[in-house]
Amino acid sequence: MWQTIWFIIRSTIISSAPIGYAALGGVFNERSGVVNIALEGILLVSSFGYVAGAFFGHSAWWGLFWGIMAGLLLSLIHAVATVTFKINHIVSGVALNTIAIGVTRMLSLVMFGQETQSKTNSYTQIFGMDIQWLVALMLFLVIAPLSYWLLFKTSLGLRLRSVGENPEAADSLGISVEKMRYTGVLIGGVIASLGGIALYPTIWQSGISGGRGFIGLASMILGNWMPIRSVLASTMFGFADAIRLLDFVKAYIPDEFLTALPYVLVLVVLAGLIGKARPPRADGVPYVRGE
Amino acid sequence: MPKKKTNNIKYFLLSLVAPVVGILISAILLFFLILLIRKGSISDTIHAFYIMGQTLTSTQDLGYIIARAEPLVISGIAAAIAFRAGVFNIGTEGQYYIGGLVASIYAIYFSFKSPSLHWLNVIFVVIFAMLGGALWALIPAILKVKKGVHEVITTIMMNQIAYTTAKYFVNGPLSGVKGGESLEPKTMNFPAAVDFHRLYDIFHGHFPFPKYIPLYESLFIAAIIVFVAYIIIFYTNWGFEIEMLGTNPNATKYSGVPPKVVVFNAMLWSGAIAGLINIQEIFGIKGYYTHHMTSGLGFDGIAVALIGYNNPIGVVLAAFLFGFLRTAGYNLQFELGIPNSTMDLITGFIIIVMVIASVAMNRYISKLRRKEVLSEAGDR
Amino acid sequence: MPGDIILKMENITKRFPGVLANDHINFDLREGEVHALVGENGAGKSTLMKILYGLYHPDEGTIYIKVDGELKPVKFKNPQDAIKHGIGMVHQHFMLVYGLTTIENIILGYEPSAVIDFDTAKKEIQKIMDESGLHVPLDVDVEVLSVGQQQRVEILKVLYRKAKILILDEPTAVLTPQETDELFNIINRLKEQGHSIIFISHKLHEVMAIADRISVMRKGRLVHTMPKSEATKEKIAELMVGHPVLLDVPRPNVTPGETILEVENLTVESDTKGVMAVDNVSFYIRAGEIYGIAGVEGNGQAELIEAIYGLRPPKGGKITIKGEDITGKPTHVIRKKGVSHIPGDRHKFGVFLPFTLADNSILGHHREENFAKYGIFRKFSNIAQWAREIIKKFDVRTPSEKVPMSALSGGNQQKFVVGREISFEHELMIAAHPTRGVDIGAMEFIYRQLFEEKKQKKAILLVSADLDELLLLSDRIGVMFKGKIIKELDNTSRQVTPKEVGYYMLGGDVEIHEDSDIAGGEQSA
Amino acid sequence: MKKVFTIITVLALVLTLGLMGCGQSQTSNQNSGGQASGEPKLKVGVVFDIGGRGDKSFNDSAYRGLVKAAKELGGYIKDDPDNVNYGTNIEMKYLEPKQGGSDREQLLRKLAENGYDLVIGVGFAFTDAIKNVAKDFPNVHFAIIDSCYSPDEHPANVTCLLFKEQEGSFLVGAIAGYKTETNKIGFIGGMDIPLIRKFMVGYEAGAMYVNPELRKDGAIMTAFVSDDPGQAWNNPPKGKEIAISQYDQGADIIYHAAGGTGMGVFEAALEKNKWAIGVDSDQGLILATSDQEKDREMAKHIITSMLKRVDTAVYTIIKEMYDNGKVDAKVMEFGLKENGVGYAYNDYNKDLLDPIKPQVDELKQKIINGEIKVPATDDELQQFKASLGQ
Repeated sequence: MWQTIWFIIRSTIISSAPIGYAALGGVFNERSGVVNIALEGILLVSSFGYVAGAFFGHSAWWGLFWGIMAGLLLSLIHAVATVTFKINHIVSGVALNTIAIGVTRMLSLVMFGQETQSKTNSYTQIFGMDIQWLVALMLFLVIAPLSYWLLFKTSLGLRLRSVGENPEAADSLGISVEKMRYTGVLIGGVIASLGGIALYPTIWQSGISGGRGFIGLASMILGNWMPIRSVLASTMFGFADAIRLLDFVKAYIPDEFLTALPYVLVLVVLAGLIGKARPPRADGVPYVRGE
Repeated sequence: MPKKKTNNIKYFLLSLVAPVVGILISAILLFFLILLIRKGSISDTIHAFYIMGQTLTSTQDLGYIIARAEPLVISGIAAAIAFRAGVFNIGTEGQYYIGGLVASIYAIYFSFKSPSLHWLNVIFVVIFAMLGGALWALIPAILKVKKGVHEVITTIMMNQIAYTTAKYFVNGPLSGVKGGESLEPKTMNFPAAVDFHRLYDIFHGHFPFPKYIPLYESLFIAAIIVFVAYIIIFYTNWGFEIEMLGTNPNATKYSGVPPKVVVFNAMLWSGAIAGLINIQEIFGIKGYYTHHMTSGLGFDGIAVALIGYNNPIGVVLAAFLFGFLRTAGYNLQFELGIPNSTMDLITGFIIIVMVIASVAMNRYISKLRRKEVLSEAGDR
Repeated sequence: MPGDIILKMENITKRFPGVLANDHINFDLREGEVHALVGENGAGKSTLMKILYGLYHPDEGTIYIKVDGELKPVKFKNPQDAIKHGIGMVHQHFMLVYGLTTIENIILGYEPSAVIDFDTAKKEIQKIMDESGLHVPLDVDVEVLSVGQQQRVEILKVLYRKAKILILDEPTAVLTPQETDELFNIINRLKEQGHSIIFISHKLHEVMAIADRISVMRKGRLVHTMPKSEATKEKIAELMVGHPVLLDVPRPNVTPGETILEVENLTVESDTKGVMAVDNVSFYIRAGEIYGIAGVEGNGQAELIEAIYGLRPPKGGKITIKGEDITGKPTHVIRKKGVSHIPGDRHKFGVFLPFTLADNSILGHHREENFAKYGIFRKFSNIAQWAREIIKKFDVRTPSEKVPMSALSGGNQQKFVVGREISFEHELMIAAHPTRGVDIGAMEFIYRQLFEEKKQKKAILLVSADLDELLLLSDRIGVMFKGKIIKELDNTSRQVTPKEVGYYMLGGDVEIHEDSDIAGGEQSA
Repeated sequence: MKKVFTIITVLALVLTLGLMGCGQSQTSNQNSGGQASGEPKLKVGVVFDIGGRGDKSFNDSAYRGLVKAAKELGGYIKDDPDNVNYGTNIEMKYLEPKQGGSDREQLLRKLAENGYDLVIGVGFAFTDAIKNVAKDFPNVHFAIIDSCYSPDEHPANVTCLLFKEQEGSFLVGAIAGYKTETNKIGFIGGMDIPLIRKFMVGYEAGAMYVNPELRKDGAIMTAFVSDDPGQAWNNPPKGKEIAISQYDQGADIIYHAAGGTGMGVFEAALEKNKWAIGVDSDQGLILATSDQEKDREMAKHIITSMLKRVDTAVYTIIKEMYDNGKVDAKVMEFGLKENGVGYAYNDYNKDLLDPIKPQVDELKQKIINGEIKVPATDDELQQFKASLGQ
């Protein structure tokens, strides 16, 4: 019995970490007014970045560096496309997800000589701790509270939120909407990149992100665009993922039900049937000064 | 008068700048990517471009380009109809999963078994696929109109639920995996009277492409959709009202056109057409349904619609561009071992570059136009 | 007592495409004074203030600010620069971030430190609140505050930034009389504390009540600056309106026919819940009659039109057209009953800029058999023909009906809209500010067209901020004040004077009773 | 704007160059072409499944079949990163499908169109695709691994290559039965499908046969990774989780039949210092000889692997085609007898296995002789269990 409980806890933490990071990344993006469905792609490239970086750099630190750089670069493209050039956020996100699949597989072939998966990376420890666990636990113990603190207790966070809610007002107070949105997208990108690292630092495989970026988006909505609540919502998904393997769950609940549940919940919340979800008002709306 | 004509040609040419720029920049990127993959061999890289060029001249490849463009055409039109109304239906992805599923249920349980009634089956497949797609668009449509929930969020969720729903039906009630055989999950096979016929067979050999090119009756359906969409968008008041709403919701309201009704209709029709996106694969190539069919066609359609300026003709052209990229991608993979993923990368890149370029060009064109009309009218 | 000049704007010029928004404007502000800036919509007040606040950059001219007791030229690249120089602006449309708390809104962009010490900030704000008398709850989402409270937050924002110069852009437009009173008390208190205030308004009685000096703007120019002692409402009104070239358009003599539009006890809610924008209004218009609605903008005219036109469901009352009840009916039904509408803001409501003139020529009637077979398939030749007729008949300057609307100049766009609405079969024409933003030529043309309408025995509801226009055109004039038609004037033989209308526009008798403590000191005609 | 562009360009350059540099330092530089001139006598095309090259399991096993054919028959593999080239008799080429694998059929077509004489689909996911393509190219020979058709639907130009996975699994099950100290063992399958159940049932049967303790309920823990093909075979994180859970519940040996997901099982074994059993390839050997330290560490925890000689099957069919110029529409089954399945015995695990090797080989002989009939389905397993008694 206690093994089952221990398994559920453990598995929930590991399963929810990538989702939670993606959700947090989404929070920073959308709080600044940029919709980012490229979170899925960020998970994928950062996971690749970690494995490749650690593999060739012979150190988990290099993995960490390249993992974050990869996610950051993808976010930067998103920021340039949506904030500077003001193209549709969804289109940019869709394109970036495609690019993420393409670029990782291509680089895998070039670097590892095989397209669908990397070679095994031996460097998965930092300070003698397993990096996957370290990063996963960091989410709950450090990153989530830190994100809350950053968003709600610092001037940067205040400004970030203001451009997501009412860029015109922020602009009227001398806050650069573009700069803040870049900040939001890039911070979000770094955070989501950690999710890619928490995914599986030993091997990268094509398709390893497995839709977790989208589940992250769902968590973010269920968490009402609040950092800690979004992370908690992601643990719900992680929990569902953990228990679906248990025999007694399998016996009584169709797997499809568990898979669909989070999304249905999001719809229910959005419809205002339970609680209330309110996206930032200027979410996804390009800001053009004038009028 | 003649001056005006040259102007129209000029504007048309200007509107081509964005695609051309996009393709050129992407070609440059592709050059370097291939160089990277082929470890710096310039001759290989040039050969790669030669192969891509050949793709356009081989009959067989042309057939593939058409076949691969077909679902994207439908997907692009579905997306374009919503976009024209200012509704961002990114749920076409889920809508075609459900459209295909509903049509499959018809095919398995309710279809006519007599081969002579095949044409009726085709019609019903189309109807049920459209119903399924519309059904899946209904929830986001209602949530948007009644509760003001943004369709992007709801349709993303509906996409995920669609996949799960399809999976449930494939693994459960419709499962066609027979004991002892180790097959991927799929439904029961459709009756032969439902399976779409090959164009090659229909034309009894008077057909330019080899028999094995996967071109089916569904090509007609795609053609009809393009035609009807073109008529609706440019020749009917439905299209006009959709365009009104997409351009200026306030003025639409002032013109006595209720925006909510238009949004609702646009969403449902977009979903209905989206239901048809993958009937080629389901009823032509496969002859059974599986949730593990080609995915991402909905998202590709969004890009196709945007690159094609939401215009049915533009959508067809953009879909052909994608079809070409894919076909060329297989040729590169086959001939040079350049992975198909390179083409994914290029496709995504083209989307971003083209959309950026077209946003910039549109701004420039309308500025230019205003200047010209003002000077021509001698007004100010 | 007002002191030295602390702000000077010299020769400020700002051009927008096709418009000279500010034409060599000279403006100054003294320490501890309230300097009112008045003028009609589009006179250039907002542009001038946006330049002062760093949101726009002037094409010509210099701004001087007193720094260390000396006037120095400054250049504001952005609002931050302006804020640094002690300028604060309270925008007409509040620049509040909903979803943030009051305190967050106040400190936004001017946070005390990177990590916000909310307690210290709160203490500081509390101090400002006590000094200025602006009290608001600090820890709630600003969204839940009342309009008056939100405005206080706006002022607090400015004070928190230690602004010496406050720009209040039409601050009373959204306030109830009580709130206005309180605002004026606060302004006086701020003045005493040495703040200088630029007060933008077009409500003359308010200007007279609060200002020390008054500057009047008209058509991009600052036409006159005077101390309050030299000012009267009439004088200001005259300066505001100016003396336009008198358009001598002969008014046709038409005997009114049957009643076309009848509005009974109409009550309409404004965007703010619970506030009635239109309050128990009744009037009627007969065939061949022009009924003018006069009033300072924001007194319910817009909501009245929206209710009649079916865009805003009324709270109470009844609207009939030729005896047929249309209350709460949707717009397309109402249009079908014979209502045409020239909207006040054509870009927003009247046209689709990217559409061709042809497409713009049939809006709202596009389903008619003449324009569409079975109401569905569009008949392009008929539509083009129709558009060409409008273009020809209403003298719209354009190479053809195939160009996009955006390519036309404002005057031609308006002529096209007017022509379109007139050309449709209708009984009632609602014309809202039909000549706003057009040149004299187009103006005269539009007047003639409206008279032509009258001859055709149409009923016309004319809403305009332009008094001359109203007096020239209307047979009867209803003056709206705070949602009510407080006076109806007979103008069949053009006997009404601007003075008379102006008196009621400013509230007339009503105002003297209600706002006695503010306006009591002053005597109106 | 300009600034942003510059920054992006520089970043992109730095990244690509950086990664490129890293990449080149590791992978050996080869010249690109490498193919000798002259028309090959036979052209063989292979389409891998989504796991792709480098899965250290199923697809890699098929790849070794190609290498063997190249070596023995004198051929080369076109566009191969490892540049396998032993002559020009046979040209071989493999393609990998896209992520998600939806383009399997298109790749098969590509090969068939371009004059490949024999086209092999590696994995049951090709069942329908091969059927469709075979119809269109009657002159091309096809082979499918792990799947077949009912006799009335069997296309005339398709050969099915099937394995008796239950037999090999029986042997590794027996090894687990002998080796377990906790009397609890585990099994992790990729997907709950009949094919994977053959692995599971054979394993259980073997374990129960040699170790009565394992006949108790709950002594053998079984789990499947996912019922979504996209998540089942490429999911090492999940594999690791499940394995850890089974180890925590007392299992000391886990057998996986989950393709790439198995890497997670090995990692769990390493982390928990328990045992694992590989599948398809000799995974212990592959990992033990890897250039990666972690692979070698993991290898120390792999007792053995159930060998599914996809390589043998691939080689056999290529050879037949090479020798006869055609293959028949038949079903080839590879069991212990044909040396198509087995268990891995190598330099690295021989110390472990030597004590029990005689018994295991005896079992093997019994199966080949038909003395033991290994169950392949759940029902058969129940009967088998009943025949053993408690």
